[in-house]
Amino acid sequence: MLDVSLKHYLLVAALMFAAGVGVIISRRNAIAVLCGVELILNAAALNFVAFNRYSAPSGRLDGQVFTIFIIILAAAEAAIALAILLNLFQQTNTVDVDEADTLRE
Amino acid sequence: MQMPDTILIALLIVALPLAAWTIGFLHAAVRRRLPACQDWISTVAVGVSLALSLYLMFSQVLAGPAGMQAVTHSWRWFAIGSGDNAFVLNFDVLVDNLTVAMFCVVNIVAFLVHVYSRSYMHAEDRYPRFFLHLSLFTFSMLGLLVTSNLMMLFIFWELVGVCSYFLIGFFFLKKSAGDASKKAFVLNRIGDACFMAGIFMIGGLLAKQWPGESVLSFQRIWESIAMLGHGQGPWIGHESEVAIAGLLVFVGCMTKSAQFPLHVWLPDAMEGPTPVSALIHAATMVAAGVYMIVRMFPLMAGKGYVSGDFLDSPALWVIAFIGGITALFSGTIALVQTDLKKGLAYSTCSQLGYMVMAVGVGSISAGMFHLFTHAFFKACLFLGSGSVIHAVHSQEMKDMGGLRAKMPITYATFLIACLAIAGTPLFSGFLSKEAVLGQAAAFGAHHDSLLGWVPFTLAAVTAFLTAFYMFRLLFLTFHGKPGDRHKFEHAHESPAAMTMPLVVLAVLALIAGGIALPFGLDLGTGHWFQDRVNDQVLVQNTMGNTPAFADMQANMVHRHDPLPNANEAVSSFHHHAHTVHMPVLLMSLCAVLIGISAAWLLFVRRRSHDIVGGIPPLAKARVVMSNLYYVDWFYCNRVVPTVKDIADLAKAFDKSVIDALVNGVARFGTHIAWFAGRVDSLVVDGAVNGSGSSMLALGQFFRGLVNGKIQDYVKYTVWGLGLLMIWAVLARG
Amino acid sequence: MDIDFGTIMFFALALVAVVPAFMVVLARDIVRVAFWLLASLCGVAGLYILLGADFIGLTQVLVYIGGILVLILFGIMMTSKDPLRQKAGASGQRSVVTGLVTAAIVFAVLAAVVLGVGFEEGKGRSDGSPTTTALGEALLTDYVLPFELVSVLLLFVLCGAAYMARRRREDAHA
Amino acid sequence: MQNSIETARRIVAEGMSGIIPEILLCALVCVLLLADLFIRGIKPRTTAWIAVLGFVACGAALIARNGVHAEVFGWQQADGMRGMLLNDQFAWFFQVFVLATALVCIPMAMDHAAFRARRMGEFYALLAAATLGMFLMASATNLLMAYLGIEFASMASYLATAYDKRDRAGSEGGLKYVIYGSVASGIMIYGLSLIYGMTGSLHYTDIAQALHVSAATEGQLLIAAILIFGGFAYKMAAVPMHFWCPDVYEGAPTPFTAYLSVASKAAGFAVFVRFLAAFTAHGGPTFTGFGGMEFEASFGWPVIVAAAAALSMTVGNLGALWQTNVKRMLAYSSIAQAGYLLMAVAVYAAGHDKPNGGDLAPLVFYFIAYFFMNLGAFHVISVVGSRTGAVTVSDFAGLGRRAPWMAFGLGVCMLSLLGMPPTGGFVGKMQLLQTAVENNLVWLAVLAGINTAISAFYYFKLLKSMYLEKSAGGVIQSGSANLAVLALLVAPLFVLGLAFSPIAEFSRGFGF
Repeated sequence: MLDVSLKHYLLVAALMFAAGVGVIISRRNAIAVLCGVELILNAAALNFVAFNRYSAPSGRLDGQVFTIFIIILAAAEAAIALAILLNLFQQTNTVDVDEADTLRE
Repeated sequence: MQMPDTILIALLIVALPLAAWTIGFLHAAVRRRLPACQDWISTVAVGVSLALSLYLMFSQVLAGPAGMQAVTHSWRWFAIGSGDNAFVLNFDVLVDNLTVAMFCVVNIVAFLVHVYSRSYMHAEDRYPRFFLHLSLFTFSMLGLLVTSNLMMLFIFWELVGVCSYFLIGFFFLKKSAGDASKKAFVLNRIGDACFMAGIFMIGGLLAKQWPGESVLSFQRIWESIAMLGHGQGPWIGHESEVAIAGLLVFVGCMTKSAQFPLHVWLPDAMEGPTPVSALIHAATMVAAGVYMIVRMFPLMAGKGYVSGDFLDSPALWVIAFIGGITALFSGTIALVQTDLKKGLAYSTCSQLGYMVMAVGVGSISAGMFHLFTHAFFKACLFLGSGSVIHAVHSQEMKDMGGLRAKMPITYATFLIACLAIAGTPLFSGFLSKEAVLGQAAAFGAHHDSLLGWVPFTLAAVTAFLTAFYMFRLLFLTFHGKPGDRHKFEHAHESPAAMTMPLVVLAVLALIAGGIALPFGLDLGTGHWFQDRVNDQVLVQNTMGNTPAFADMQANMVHRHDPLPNANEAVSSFHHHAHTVHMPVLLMSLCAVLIGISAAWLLFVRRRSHDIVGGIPPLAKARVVMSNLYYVDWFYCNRVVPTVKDIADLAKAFDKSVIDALVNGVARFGTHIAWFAGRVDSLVVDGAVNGSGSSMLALGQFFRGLVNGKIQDYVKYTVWGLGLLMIWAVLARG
Repeated sequence: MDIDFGTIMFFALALVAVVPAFMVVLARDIVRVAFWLLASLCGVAGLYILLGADFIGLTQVLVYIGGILVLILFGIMMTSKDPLRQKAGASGQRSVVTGLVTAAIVFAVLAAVVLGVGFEEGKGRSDGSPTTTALGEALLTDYVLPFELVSVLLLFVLCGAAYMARRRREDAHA
Repeated sequence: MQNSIETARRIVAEGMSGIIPEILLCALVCVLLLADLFIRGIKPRTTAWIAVLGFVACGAALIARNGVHAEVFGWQQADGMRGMLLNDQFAWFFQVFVLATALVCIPMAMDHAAFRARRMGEFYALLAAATLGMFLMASATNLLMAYLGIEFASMASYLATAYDKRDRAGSEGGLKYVIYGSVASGIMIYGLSLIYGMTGSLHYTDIAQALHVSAATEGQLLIAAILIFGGFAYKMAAVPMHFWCPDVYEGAPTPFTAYLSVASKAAGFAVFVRFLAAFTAHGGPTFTGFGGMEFEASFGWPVIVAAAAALSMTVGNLGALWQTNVKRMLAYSSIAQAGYLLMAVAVYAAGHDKPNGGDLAPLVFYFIAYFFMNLGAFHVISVVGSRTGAVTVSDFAGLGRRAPWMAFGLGVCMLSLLGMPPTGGFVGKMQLLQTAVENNLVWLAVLAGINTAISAFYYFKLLKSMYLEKSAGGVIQSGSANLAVLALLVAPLFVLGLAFSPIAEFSRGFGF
């Protein structure tokens, strides 16, 4: 019988983290890149909840609290990113971050 | 501790030029321009400084058989940390014979250069600023002489370098001047970095012995050397580190004193105003490197210093060879220069090679002696060349010629200086050069191996070359027909403000050798100069009459008057020093005579402008010189082309390897190809280029990673973290 | 074979979380990217609930799916003329292979760590009781400082984002 | 329930007095935002003065907190308080440092050309918010607090970078910054979650105790540590998390670039060093070694940090060689400076059991020097850029004639960054090298020496341009206020370079 244990959740999180990295590297659209970032944040959040369930001192909810903050900060981050992106879009008419590469030398 | 008057006077000597600089700087800060009379302020300051130096010289050094009683004083500057881990730096001051003598030399030359510049630079823009720089330079140089702490010495050393940077680039609107100053600065950084590394090694080793003390003072270093000689102290088990530290310190000397292969900045530094060339790049600053290794001599000598059996010290061998190679190498390049100042610059390199070699073969007296005499005659030569350039508005010798009649005073002083540098008897250069050659010969005889004779051989060949190329410069400039009729017509003798310093320097070039005559100034009391400036006196001066020195002295063999208990190696050396004396004397005489005559034949009789210019077989000349025909032919067609080729090759090596490294590595591919056919040093060359260009290529690579695309940034970041993980896991197992 | 409900749920939700995550790499256009992300986040929400974190699971649905994802869709609509049929360059991939290979390596390293460490299990919070009250208490006692500070953060972020996204008045006049 | 509310009330009542400076910063953020919203036509100058007042008030409260050592806002455990923040001397130094940087940036922002004719309240609010975030970073002793502090500072920085909406470079820099920053924090919290899993706690004290008996092998801990280090390195702009740095520095408004390069870096070091200290407390984790024997090994932080230091200084200096844009060049230079500073951290991590190790004084001293030299450089660039639009090195040609004092100040800062006597940069670098050598990191010290030589090329490029190249431009009127700020920034460099004993002594007071 296969018991679901901590390791299974951690592997799911690791897969999501890897997928997030893959998305960021391979996508052109800035919004899609942001989606990759969300995947990475979710992977970490899932880790926290899983650890809280399996290996933290039983009385405390530190991991879950941390996850709440991750979600809040992810929302804030997405708002900032989209606001800046909209502003850039008004100037350049593109959301292809590959084309937003004037800052280099 | 009560401060002795001598210290006070010495500090005043150092502080006066600083005061002149400060006045100018504050004036500029408040009024947004320098004072119009900055030239007077600076000149008076250095004049008073000179007077005080001479006072010290006459009242202390010249009195008494062994010169003055050295005085030391030290102030706590700062301490980082506390207790045994503290890093402490004292401001250590030492005034002894050598300091006062150097004070006099620096102040004499500096004062004369100030006077000369008031006329020479008068029409230039930023005239007051020039004097501001001169004052700062004089202060730094004097400060360097008065410290007896390696760290303080390094600080002044850097200050001197910065002043040099300002002054070489004084005509900074000229691109070449800007480039030259940058080159000098960058190249000197190499030496400084090594010097600093050496200081750290020394400090690190000493800090274990004297925790929480100012360990970089000379006194501690000598004590450690003395202890090392007795098989104790902080350096036991670290002999190789001490040797490496010594060599690192010596690399500092190599850049400042323009030793091969780090000399290339000096000829380019001639872009600076001519008085600067005289003061900094001939007489004083470049000598700072020599002064430094003279002070550091026990460190270079290493373990055998106390027993006197130090001639096998690896550091000394390196120093002797580097010095000898520099002397010959630069001497050959000087043969083919067409620019008057560059010719003099290479001759400076060559003479500095002599001084360094003298230290390497174990005689700091000879090295310092040559430094003193050289300061006067080389300053005279440079100021003379400035006078000529002032008259014809050109540095190229092809525009000169026949100026003898137009500029009699300049000619006469230039001639005296040439005779001195060539080593003609009765002139100061003869005595000092003979001292160096004699020591080199004794070194050879002592080791009695092929390798041991190399420094002497190099020096002897250079002695001949020196006479030859110096007189070539003289003849091409002042004799023969005018190269440029128009310029010749307008040439005239310089004003008195410029000729008077020349005369003073010429007189000094004539008589300065007197201080080392056996009978000296105080008749009949032995070698006057050697008694006052030698390594034992210097060490004694620094350590004072401390128990440590008493112990050291008890075990120290008096090398200059071998005592019966001297060990075999030491007596052998002294034996040789006496036996080689006379042959060396004769040999150097011959070298001078042959050199001057050859120059005369070629440039005056054959009216050649180039050293290969004598090839066209003029009928008249052939008749006159028939007796010398084959020699002449051989000389002109075989020796001279060969020498010229060597010189060209050396110069090309110079230009392509070291210049290009400094100026940028872009043009290097072609040079490598050019080199491949000619020089065996391709491997070395390639390595040098490789490191330079690969640095830029790496920079290009890292820059290329930041390509503006955020996805790639993330990709490289993840890879970077991965590599860091691999490395960390591997490194920790 | 004796497979309990929890195990089945886990594997089902894990598939829902992971497969769409990789579909985000592979999806053709930006709208599909957003919807695959939605699916993945739903899967994670399910996993939270399975882990006994009911409040977090609901927050995930409300904030992430109700908030962030809507934000993202608005972003897509405001910046794309025809989001479903863009030219390949603007919404397509750069190099899927590099992305997937890097992802594989990242996964390998992380898996090696999480499988290698003998995490102590069994002492966590496994009673399955509702967490809302406990979380509320934690946020108002132990974590009251971050809780208050994050409100300041949201304040200036929202002001800043509004300032940033607002059409420029000077442009409107011009 | 009633009990919980009582507890909450008590915790807040007890904790408030410990965070007065932070509360003042919160108030400042709100006041500035409200001022912009509700006072029509408020002048940029007015909001700037409000910001100055707020920062000064915060500074006063901070000075009053000097010498305090207290954990605030947390829970009580058997062996002591587990606070969210720990107010101690270490935090105090970095908080004063960050606050001072913010204060210096206000006159720079007032002078900035692109900021003159717009509402600036929000910008100063973002500055205050970033400062607040960095305050939290300096004193956080809880992983959640450290994460929140970093995000706080980052989010304010993203918005401030893109603050000039008409500037495309700013928007692009801001977008890259926010994406890169999110990835970095994602990587970091993933690492944090692993540590949380290994130790079961978010508080540094508990983590330190649990790690001591952790079942994880050193390699696994290393990987978690490197993930976390990634997040900190992003704030420090150290390799391999430096990629954002050149683009953001170039795109951001120059006054804010100055703030980022000094305050943000310092806060990154603060949060990292505190975490490191907790991680290596108790002599590091115990590992089960060969044959099941328990032994205590000092954890591999020195290895990680030394590698990052070596890479940072090399990549930074080599990258800077090619730059023509001055801000970009200084971005690379600041990466290199992060490398030098990390060298001090590596020594600290390596030297817990060594005589001169475990000493933070060189780091603190170098930061003091770095404050003056980097802010001085950016101040000149901002003033000159606002008046002439200069961005590249060649735009600074002839500055020695056009604005002699500005050029002099920039020159001194360049020499100090290079590490030349008699400036503070020299003394700072000497101390870094000395401690590195004393703690057997000779190779790192040698590399730092080589790097210093390399860096001479690009620092001198700017000097050469200013003093040895001609330009047609006329005299630049810098304004007396700007000259005064410049004097305040440059003069201390000489003090630090010559009479540094008292400051070196002062810098010893900020360890743990």
